[in-house]
Amino acid sequence: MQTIPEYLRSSWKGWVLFGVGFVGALIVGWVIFPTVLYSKHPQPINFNHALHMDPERVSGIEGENETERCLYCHGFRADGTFVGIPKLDSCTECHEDPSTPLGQTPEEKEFLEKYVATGKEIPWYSYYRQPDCVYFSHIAHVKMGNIECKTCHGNHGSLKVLPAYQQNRITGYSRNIWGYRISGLKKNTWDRMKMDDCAECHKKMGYEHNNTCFVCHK
Amino acid sequence: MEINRRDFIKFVVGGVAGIHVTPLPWKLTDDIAIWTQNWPWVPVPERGEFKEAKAICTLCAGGCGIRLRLVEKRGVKIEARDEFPVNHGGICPIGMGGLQLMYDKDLRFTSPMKRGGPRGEGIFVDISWDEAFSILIERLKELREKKDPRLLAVIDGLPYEGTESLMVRRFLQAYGSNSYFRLPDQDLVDRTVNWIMHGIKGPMGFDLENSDYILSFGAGLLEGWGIPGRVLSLWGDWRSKGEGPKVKVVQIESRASNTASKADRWIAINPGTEAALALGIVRELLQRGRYNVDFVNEHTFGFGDWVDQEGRSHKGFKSLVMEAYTPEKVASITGVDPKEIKLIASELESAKTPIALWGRGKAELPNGVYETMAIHSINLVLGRVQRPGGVIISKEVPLGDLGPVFTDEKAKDSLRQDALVPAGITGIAHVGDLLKAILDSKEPVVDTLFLFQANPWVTMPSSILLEKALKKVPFIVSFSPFRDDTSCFADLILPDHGYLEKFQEIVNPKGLGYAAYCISAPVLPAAYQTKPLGDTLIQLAGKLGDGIKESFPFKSYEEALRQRASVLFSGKRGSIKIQKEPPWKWVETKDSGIQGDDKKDWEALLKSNLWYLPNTKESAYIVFPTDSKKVEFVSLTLKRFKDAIGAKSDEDLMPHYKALETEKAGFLFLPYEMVNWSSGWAPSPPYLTKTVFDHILLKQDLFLELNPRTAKDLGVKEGDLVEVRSKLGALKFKVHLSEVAMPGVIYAPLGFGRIGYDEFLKYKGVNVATILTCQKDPIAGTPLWWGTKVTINRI
Amino acid sequence: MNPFDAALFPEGTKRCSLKLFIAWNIPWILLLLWGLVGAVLCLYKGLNQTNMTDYFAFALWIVFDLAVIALGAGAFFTGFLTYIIGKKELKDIINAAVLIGFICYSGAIAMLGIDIGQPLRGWFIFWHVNVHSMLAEVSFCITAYLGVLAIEYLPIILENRQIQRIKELRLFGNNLHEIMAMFAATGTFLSFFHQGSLGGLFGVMYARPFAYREGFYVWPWTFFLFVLSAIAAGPCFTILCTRLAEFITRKKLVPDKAVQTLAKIAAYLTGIYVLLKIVDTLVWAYKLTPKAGLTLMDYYKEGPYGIWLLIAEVIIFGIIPAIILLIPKARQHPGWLVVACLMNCTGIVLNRFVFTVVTLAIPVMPFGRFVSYWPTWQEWGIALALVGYGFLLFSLSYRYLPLFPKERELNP
Amino acid sequence: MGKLSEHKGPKYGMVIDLDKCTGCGTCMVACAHENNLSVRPDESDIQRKLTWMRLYMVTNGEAYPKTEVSYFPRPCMQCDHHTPCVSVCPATATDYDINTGIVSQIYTRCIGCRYCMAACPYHARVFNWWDGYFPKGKGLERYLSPEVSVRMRGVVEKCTFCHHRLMRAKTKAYNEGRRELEEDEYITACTEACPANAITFGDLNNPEHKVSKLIKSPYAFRLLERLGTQPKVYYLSKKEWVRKLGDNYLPGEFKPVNPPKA
Repeated sequence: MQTIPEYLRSSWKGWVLFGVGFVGALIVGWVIFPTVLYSKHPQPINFNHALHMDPERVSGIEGENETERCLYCHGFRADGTFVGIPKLDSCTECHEDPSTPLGQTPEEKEFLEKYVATGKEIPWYSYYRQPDCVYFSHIAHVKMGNIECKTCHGNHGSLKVLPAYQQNRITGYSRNIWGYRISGLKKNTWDRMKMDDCAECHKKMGYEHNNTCFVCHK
Repeated sequence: MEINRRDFIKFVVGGVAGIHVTPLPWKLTDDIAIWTQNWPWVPVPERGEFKEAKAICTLCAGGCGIRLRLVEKRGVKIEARDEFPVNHGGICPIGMGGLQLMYDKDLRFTSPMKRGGPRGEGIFVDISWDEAFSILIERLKELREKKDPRLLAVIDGLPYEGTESLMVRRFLQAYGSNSYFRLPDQDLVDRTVNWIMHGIKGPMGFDLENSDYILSFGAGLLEGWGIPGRVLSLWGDWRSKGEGPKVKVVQIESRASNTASKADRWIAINPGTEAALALGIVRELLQRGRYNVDFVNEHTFGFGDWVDQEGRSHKGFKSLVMEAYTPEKVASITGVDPKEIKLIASELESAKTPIALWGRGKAELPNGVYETMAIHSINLVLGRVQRPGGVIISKEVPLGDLGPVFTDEKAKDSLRQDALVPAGITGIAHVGDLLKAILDSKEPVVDTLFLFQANPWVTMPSSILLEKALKKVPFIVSFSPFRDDTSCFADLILPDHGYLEKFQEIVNPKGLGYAAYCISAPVLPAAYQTKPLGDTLIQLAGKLGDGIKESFPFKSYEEALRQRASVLFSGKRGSIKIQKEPPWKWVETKDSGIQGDDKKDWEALLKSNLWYLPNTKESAYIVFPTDSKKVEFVSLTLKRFKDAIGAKSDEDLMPHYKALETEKAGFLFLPYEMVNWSSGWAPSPPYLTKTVFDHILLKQDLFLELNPRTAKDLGVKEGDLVEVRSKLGALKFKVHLSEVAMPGVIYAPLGFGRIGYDEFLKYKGVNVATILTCQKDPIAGTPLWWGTKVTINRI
Repeated sequence: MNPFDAALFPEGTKRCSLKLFIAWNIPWILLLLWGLVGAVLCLYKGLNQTNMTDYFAFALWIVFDLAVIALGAGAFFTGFLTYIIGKKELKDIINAAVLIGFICYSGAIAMLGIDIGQPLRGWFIFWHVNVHSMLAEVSFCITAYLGVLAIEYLPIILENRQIQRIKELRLFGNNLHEIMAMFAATGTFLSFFHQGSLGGLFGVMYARPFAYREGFYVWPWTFFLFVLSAIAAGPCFTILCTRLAEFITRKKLVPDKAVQTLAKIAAYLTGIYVLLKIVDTLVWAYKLTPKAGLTLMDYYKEGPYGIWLLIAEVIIFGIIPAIILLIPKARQHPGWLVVACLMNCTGIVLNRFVFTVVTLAIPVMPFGRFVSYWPTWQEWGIALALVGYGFLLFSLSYRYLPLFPKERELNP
Repeated sequence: MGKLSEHKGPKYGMVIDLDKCTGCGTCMVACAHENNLSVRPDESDIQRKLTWMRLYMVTNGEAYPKTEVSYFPRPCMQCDHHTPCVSVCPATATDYDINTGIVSQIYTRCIGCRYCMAACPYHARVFNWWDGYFPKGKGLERYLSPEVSVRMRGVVEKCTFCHHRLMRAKTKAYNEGRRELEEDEYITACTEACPANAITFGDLNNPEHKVSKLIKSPYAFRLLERLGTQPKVYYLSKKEWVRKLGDNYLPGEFKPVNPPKA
């Protein structure tokens, strides 16, 4: 004859310990893990996107809309390739002009002394750098697809202060690729930059044929 | 409360359960996979702006036009330039791989160096430029003051008419030495023939762009002959179905080379008997009376029998040919069916613009002078000189010189004396003569030896003697940018820039059908601590002082180049602008593009990278500056030197065939060359190792190519290891059986068995050139190398 | 006196001394170590440690994989017969069959893990699966089936005398027994498919005329031939193993009835298989091959692989064992039974070898040429480690677990 | 996928004139350079030679002096129908690109099972038995192009018809506001490099393109055509013996274009 096996009517103590282990694991996985996984690097100097994007305060950076103003510095070359983070000379282009004051704040001083003076390029950390196996054509999306910068880059253009760059210690990826939620869940289109996010958008926009491998891989 | 084992297990179970509802295990799995996709030891090419730069390629004396694709300052790809007339879109595998030669550190001398190990091992230690200069200056000063300046000798492999070569010769002269040696190549033989037959001291060209019938006596058109980029692209045009007049190629060669196989017809011939066949063909043409009578009568001397000043009558070319080269006789010498001779003759008749070509393989190992004359005599009897599609004999490039050479007293004294190693009648001594002198004479003939782009270890037959000879030279200085084989014997290295890092220049690209001057400015920043050769020489002269310093008044190599170019501009001839009308159209260029402003013109020249002067109908017939003012079948120039060349009969003044004396026993051993493997001074780019078939090179073994029938007689099978022994030495090969090889003759490729460069080339196979025995050409003094007999033993 | 570890032995069984047992296992442990060294080298330095090439993309390891998976088929098939068909007598051999299966599959999967160039990405097969790929089908089924085998093997472990002491585990084990039929069914389903898709693996390579076969729906005929050959050879292999165990332990472990039932079924299956294989070969030789512009002999003109391969596979190691097994007198004779099983298994291994190596060795391009291949010591080590692993695990299980339920009554 | 199957794009193909091909190997070097191929100190072993474009030397089998040599340059055939390699890849690391007809290979997805290599009768696929050969400080990484990612060990690679050059051309076109490409705007590195212009590249779906015209020639053929792989690489040769080497034939099956007059 069979009764309920004893090991099922276990003592409360057992269950408490089980719970302790369970909760402990949750804390490790959800709280400690993400902080350990990423290393933080402050940018060499600060750059105030908000300021430069504001036509009221900065003249010279023309553009009907935000995207066009972004393109003023982050534009395309003659062969259609994307400039990415602009070189020093595109900063000095404007800032050599004395009428554009520069050098009041300590940061601006540093910029002038450390980089402009020596002509040394600023070693920026790129938040949105995809791995080498990825081919991404900005011009296809921005010019031909009329997609706004913020669709993928969010509010980057309105930041006063550049956040610290977070790098995955294992993969070397920027945290922006996986997104800041460790769960990988996203609310906005710009929360994550994994392959699935590209594919999802292609599909939504009716470009499913652009989900073949070679469209985005090299 | 105490915790027993069972409770602990519960705790662990809880933990395990819990961790699985966190991202940890899943993200880790993903990240580890991503790690394998971005392994830190796998290089990630730097991104940046793509740029393009135009230049020429001087890895050989071809001067092909190339486009360089750059990422910021980094060269990432070389392409051929379609609009560049020299190579019209063609490029060879070596030129295509050129970037590897720039960046592969172990192929380059990355800074001045001095020997750090035994000679020939190629072990060097870095030194500063100052130290390098002071070592050299000290030595040269002492040699000049205390000893005999003539003990400074130069082996010059630089293009003969180039500014660098001029500077080298000027340096030597100002220093007071006449010990100047060149590497024997076809160009030298052509210049000799051009001189003794046409009275012109200059290179010969072939207007292939206009030829409709090409009779090639072993010229490796697809093995790298002439300017590979040019010839290969021409080959494509010749094979284009439909478009343009059909061009026929007939290849005369003992081996079924690429050229032979891809030609319209291949005529197998006994090696070394090309001259006999050529004269046999001439005879056939004469017999039919289907030769260019007007040209022969008006513009040639010695065709018919002739009478000299003393009134003694002499046999002319015609009777020589008619008597000595009957089809039967020729057939017995060459092994070519008389029917073939007749066929070729009729094809030559019917062709509008036929041409006969010479220069075996890449023409790095030259033909004999008489042989070249014999083949050229086909062109002569057909009047194919200075004619569209024919042989071009005058291609003068009106560049300026470098101004007067200041020879101070010291120099004058020593230059008054004879050269320690006498040159032949051409006035140019060869590296072979030098080596012989070093090995034979008791007196020292050289104290300090300069090497300029010279790698006789692979480009000279019998180079096994090189090692012995070089070891007897007290001090060797190499100016090579590459760790070439011969430079491994050097004591001091003053490395030149890589070709794309400096001003490059080619005067009269190899065998081009019109006068041309290719030049380009640096397109890459110097990758290592090197210096352009020109500047090195200028600084060297400056530090030596005296007349030498005065002979080099230039601030830089560029200035010297501009000085020469300015004369070119002032001539107002030719064009520094690439016109729609290609240069081989035999029409005057309308607009030369020269504005008469040196600075502007210089920039324009560096933009187009080319000056050229098309041939014109006017330039078709010229008065030939020979004694007879005609093209000489019987060379009166040779007559003047007949004692020096040991000419006994009239025949010795005329094109004729003479078999090489070789040992009766043994197999004839012939090297062959490959377009995808460098057998010259420049190394083969590592990528080329991908193009080499494993029946040519496998691991460290080079393959000996022999016909199955030959193998049967020898009792060897595919893959057997054999020793090939000539009277100079022995080499080990693996055996490859192939119907490509003529029965009774064995073949092996040149350019392997390098002792220099890096792991991509070093010790791969053996250097065939080392054991090639050779005799000396009576006229040019160049080696006659195709009579090497060897024995083969299985091991 | 009893060995020192006697407390762990199954109830009332005799085992050799611990010393002897350890001595017996040393060679297997050495094989394992050899394999381990090879594995570490391959994982750390990459597959350049092997002699595989672009021409021999599949080689020794894949042959071993295919072979052991085929031979391991005894597990699911015996399970199927026992629990689904209800051949009760097979209960006496099912444990051994399961263990053999477990050994074969776990070994094969471990080896595959080293065989792929990027083991750490292995899971892409599951995450980014291409459903059209036979290899994907194989991977899914064998991993899943390994799980099943583990579950089938678990209760046997739990039956260890000491573990039985722990109430929870004992009861857990018993409950598992109750639902074994369900797992047997799952296992059968999974196995059927991956045994088949292993054949499909080659049958679908339509650009390799030597391997290509037409088929039924998405499955080429090799799919079904592989299933059939596997269930024909699997039982034979199980028989061989038990016989070997009996020979080594000098005990009778399995009642003849069980063995004979298996042998009989194997006999018919082998017969059918050989027949179909012959048909398949004829269709292949006279229909498919000419269509590719080749004659049968073109396949065998280069390298060491001659027509003898076909003869050996189909006639010597196909027809002959089938006949022996089909003759009741013969298969009841212990000697002949072993010979027949041995030949049968050899035939299957040969078949898998031919499909793997010969397929790749034969150049398809008219100007392609035959190239030869011989494994490195690393490859041999990893392959042979599988054998060592098998012997080790079998020996341990035999010593400490009631692998053979009837052992006691057969050896009073 | 329904939408996808209707998607009409170009189908890029190649025609190689074997009578023009001189066997010089420039295409192989150009390909290696363009696509960041690794080169090891010893690449003489054909079985592990890392090359996307492979040159095969063939002879007519006649005895001297009737011997004749010719060459087969062999890129990836970019098979069109039920591509042998694509269908077998378990991890979807290679797929048939409906936009171009090019068979892709994604190195970061490839797990290195080499099933695709077994399935390909052309040996067009090569495996990275080693990590790329770029020793520290040797400088070999300095000429690498950022347009093609460098492969790690343990993955399969193959010719991609220089797909990055298509992207290069498109990017340029986009900048000029165009979506359509001119015929010569996108050609492979080997096509551009071939000194004898033996290689022609273009869109087989576009009747205007040279390739579409050339493949109509009676001298055009494909490698192992009868296996049904439908390669998009065509060959041209007037030489019967060369064409005969393009496929396997039973005695009497091969039909010469101009049969020898009796």
